[in-house]
Amino acid sequence: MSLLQVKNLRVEFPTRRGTLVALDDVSFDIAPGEVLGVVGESGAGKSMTGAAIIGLLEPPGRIASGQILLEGQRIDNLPYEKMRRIRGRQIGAIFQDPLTTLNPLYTIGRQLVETITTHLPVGPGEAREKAIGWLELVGIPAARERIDSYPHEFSGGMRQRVVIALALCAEPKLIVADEPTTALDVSIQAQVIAMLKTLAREKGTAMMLVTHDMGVIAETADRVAVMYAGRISEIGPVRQLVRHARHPYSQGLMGSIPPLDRRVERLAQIDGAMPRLSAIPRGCAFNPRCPKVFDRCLVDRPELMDAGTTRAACWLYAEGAPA
Amino acid sequence: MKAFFDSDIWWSFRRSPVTVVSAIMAFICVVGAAFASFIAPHNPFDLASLQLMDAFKPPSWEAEGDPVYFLGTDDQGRDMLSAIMYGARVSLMVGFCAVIFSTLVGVTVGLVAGYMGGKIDSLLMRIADIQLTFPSILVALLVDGVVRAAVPREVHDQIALFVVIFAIGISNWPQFARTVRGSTLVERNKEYVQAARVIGLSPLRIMRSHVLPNVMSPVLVIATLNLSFAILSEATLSFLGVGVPPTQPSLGTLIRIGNDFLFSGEWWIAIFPGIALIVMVLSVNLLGDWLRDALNPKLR
Amino acid sequence: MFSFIVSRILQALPVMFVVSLISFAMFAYVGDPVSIMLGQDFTEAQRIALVHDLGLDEPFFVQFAKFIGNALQGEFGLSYRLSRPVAELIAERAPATLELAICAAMISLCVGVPMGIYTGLFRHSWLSRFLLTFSLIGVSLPTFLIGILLILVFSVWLGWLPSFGRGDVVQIGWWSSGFLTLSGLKAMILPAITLGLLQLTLIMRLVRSEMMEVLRTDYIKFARARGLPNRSIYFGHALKNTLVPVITIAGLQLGSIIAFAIVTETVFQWPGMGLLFIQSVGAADIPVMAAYLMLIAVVFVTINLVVDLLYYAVDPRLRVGRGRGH
Amino acid sequence: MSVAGSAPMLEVQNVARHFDVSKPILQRLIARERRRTLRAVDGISFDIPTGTTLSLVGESGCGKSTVARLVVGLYRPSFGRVLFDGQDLAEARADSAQRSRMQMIFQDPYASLNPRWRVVDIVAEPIRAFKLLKDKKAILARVGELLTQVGLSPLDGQKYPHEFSGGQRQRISIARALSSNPEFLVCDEPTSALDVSVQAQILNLMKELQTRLGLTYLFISHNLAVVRQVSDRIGVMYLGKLVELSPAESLFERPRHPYTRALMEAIPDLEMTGRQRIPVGGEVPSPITPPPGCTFHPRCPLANERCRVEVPVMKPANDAMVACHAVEEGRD
Repeated sequence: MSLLQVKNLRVEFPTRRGTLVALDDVSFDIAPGEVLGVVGESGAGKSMTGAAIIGLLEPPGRIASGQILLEGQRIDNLPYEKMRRIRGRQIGAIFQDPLTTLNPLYTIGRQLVETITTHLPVGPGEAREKAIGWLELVGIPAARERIDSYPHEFSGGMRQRVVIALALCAEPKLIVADEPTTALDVSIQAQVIAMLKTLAREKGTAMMLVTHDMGVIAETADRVAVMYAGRISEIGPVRQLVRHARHPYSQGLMGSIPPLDRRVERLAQIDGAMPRLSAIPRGCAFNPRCPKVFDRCLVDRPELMDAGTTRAACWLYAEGAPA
Repeated sequence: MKAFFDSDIWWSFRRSPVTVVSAIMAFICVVGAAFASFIAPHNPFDLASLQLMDAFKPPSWEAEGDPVYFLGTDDQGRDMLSAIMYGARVSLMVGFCAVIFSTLVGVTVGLVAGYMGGKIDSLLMRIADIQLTFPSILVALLVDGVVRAAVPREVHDQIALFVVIFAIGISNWPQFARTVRGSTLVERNKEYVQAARVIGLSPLRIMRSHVLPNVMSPVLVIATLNLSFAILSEATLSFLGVGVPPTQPSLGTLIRIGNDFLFSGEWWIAIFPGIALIVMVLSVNLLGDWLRDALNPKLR
Repeated sequence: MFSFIVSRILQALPVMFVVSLISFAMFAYVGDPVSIMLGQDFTEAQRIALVHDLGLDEPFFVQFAKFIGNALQGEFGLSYRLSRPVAELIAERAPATLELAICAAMISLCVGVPMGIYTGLFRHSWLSRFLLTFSLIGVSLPTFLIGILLILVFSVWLGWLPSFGRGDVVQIGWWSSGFLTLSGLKAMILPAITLGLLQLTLIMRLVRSEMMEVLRTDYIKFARARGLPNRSIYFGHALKNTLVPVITIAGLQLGSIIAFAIVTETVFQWPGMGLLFIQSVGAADIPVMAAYLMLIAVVFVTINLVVDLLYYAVDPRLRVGRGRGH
Repeated sequence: MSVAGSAPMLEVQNVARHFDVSKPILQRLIARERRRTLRAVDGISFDIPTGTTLSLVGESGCGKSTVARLVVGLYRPSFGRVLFDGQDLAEARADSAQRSRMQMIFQDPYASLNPRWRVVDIVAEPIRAFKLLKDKKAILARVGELLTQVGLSPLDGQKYPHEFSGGQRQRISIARALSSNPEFLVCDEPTSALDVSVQAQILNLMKELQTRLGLTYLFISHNLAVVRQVSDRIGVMYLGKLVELSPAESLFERPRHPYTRALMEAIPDLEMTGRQRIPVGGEVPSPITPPPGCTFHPRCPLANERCRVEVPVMKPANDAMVACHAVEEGRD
């Protein structure tokens, strides 16, 4: 059975110029221990999906319809206090900027112990030992001496390790990692991704890895969901999606990534830009930029459908599409 | 103009009834004060029309009230309503001038300090810090006291209005300077300013055409909130008897006069100017509060 | 720690220096102390003698040095108006002002901070809306008008509380206290509320906006994402971070209570330093004004120092040189 | 692509830029601390032949953006000198005709355009500042031409920046930079704030403009893959120093300096699906307290005693220049 199921999730933002639909009919699931990568350009709704799952949408955003199920239980409509017990304990979260996600006035030890004692039936002493254990696991050198340091005494990369320890220390089954390495330098980024990957595998933790960096996904994820303008445009196993993307948007996205191993005279590019939420075109949201657009794309909105090795929301893979 | 009515600011204004009401109140206050000499029922400073017989008349709805004097009269038989309108004119004028004065000084200092940085910045901000150590009302009192001691009485009465404006204005500039400096430091490091520097524009031109327009919205908010503060400061100074000259009584002066008759039962002489003052300051404050929220991108 | 304190004290020196310079300049160049002290009839010889006595014929820096030397010993000369030593006048009036200021400060902190926390946390409750409206009226009411209204209601109409003076005071050494008699306590109520109300509303609004600011930060979001209970998010994480800016501004506010006491003391004829000062301003009594200025400066510098120390205690980022990292 | 024999557009000779990051003098005296200097750029040399692109890559804090600002005169060098077209930069900057020949493109498309100006005024600012055209109509026509050149419509000139997406704003930045007919463009991470599909648009546009207008680029980036697509030569920076300077193809085929190799190894690649990499360990030290000797030695797998003590200097290694004892001694 799936660990997490998201069914037809729709998130809305009421504004004065009408209601914006930030997420529209998003469905996917994550199996236990699986890493699902979520990619897309900024504003595509990938972070919003993560926030909806941990139940921390920024107001006035709200889930308008759809369901989120954790191990078969609905969690999208839980009262605050019940959802609080799930956050941290069942679903952990990692945010982008390690410089701002730790409370500057408390030692990292206190923040860890507090999290552990909130969720696990252990005393402060035992919690502290566990905390030291976690710091060692995430690769903080001399963890026992450094546990009483304040966040500002760590470098950015080290702080992100502490954040990861905090997200994992109550041993959740799922981690929602929102751009966990974007704020880090390339060489540090590689260290942190490698560590996160190993830890998740060892602990059997499933992960939803939200990032705009296709390279990170390619290396880390088992499956990938590509998001565009608040919808999933394609979802499938990472290898297939990277090598043989089916949706024209995914194809363009893969083509526009500059390769490291060769110089190309001209990169493939998708003209135009992703539409604003207030101006999503009728039919397929990608139709103004799509090189393979045909009549039906302008009228009907495609659902995810079988496209060979992946599932794509594209009329090219429906019956009766032009060859 | 169309763009303005379509803007978020206008929208948030329309959506807040409190703000609309306070804007109307502020408007009435300003109009009533500005055109006092045309619309006030009496001229309280026309000595010829004053009748001591009419002194201490209570408001018209009280048993002994006279319908000619809607809000009653003071100890010299002056019509309170008219006195309030003339007084509000002085209060508002001093308030506006003082705010304009501190805005000019503060924005200039803040802009120069923030953009130039280094020693100029340290020096200017040190001065602002030292002044900020003292509450502005104290600074205003000191300035007033020093001028009072330095010039002869007759001269002082002539320049008293300017002294009050200067005293209140000079006591508030550091707030503007610090805010503008803060925003200037942010803007200076933005890349559009660097682009202008790469072109080789002079610092003066960059400050004027690039930085200044982009630091003005917090200034607008502070200026509004400061207007209410300046009006209060003037009222306080006048109440303490060191503000505007008695020949041009402001609301604060009227309250001070009324304070003397509080115990003998003539409460209206102090209370009506007080209410006028509160309405004026409250509506400006509400507008300022709304403006701050409307211009703050972090909220909503 | 030690170096922190020392550097803060050293930083306060320029402030004190500038203030003394201003005081001295007022003292030496504003008005003509000689003619004020001599009155109407005097001979040229008398004038020269007085000028010499006052040291006004000496070079600027000698005069200034003498002024500072005297100031350090609490010596500010004679009041022009009352012809008594300024130091004596101030010592006589200080207890009244300090007791009033302490009461007002207690009111504004003990009520303002909880109200600010409440309105910051529960932004949309009806009580928050009510308190917010109340605070807006609070900042729009001039201090003297609050005093007048309170006198009108509680003294004139209801006759419950006295409208002026300190009531009976008990003399403890040179300190005169109103805390020990019933009439003294009753006399304290209205002035203390008058003086505290504005600061109360300012502190409440400050705490509220800081609280809201902190609640928007990433680390609060992260604390929520870790499933910490609201109690520990609000009172553990948010409140402590709110404290840092609140301490600074609350300190400054408390200082300004002493300055605003001028107004309150005038309304209630409270025999404190503020009343003395305002009477001196009216009479251009420069020595008293100069001394008062110096005294206020000392109070503010002290408050700033205490604020810095509290800051240091709250914020670990200031404790540099501890541990590794940068 | 480089034109043999032509004089370099830009020469950077042993340039350093230090920042004083000491605490206020009082605190320093009491705490008995010494003055602290941040050596953002610590003696680097390179030149850029006319019509070619030199890229500087490195991690944050390595000083690459400081170099960009030194080269256009936003900072003055603490030591060394910069020659623009053979003339000292300070002199060149004093002459408005020379100044108009260099322009800069910035990283953040949201901060690089004055939000209160119309696009037409933003693009026309250099034209007005250098008094290239006087007539209002002519300026308007020129702005329209520039906007068309970068793929926007002349009608867009009447709009404000907030009406455009990030990629379009970057196009406006480029139009502004081109409006003074420059020959030399400094591009400070021009695509790192953009989404990858938009990045491709901008990179293609920049390459196109280079061929069409014969521009010379100094290109700053942290992304090796991007750099590979646009550069003729590449300099790798670490803690304020150049560690390797090499023709682009040669750098990618045979990276010599251990740091260059580590950097390449660290980049996640689409083709590496599921592969486990061995990332370089350790962290970037603070440029205020750099390690002695070769600054990379604490993280370097090839480090030995000499590396810990002696600062390596740039020495030729085939067609490249490398500052590494190991490469010099053939220990790599």
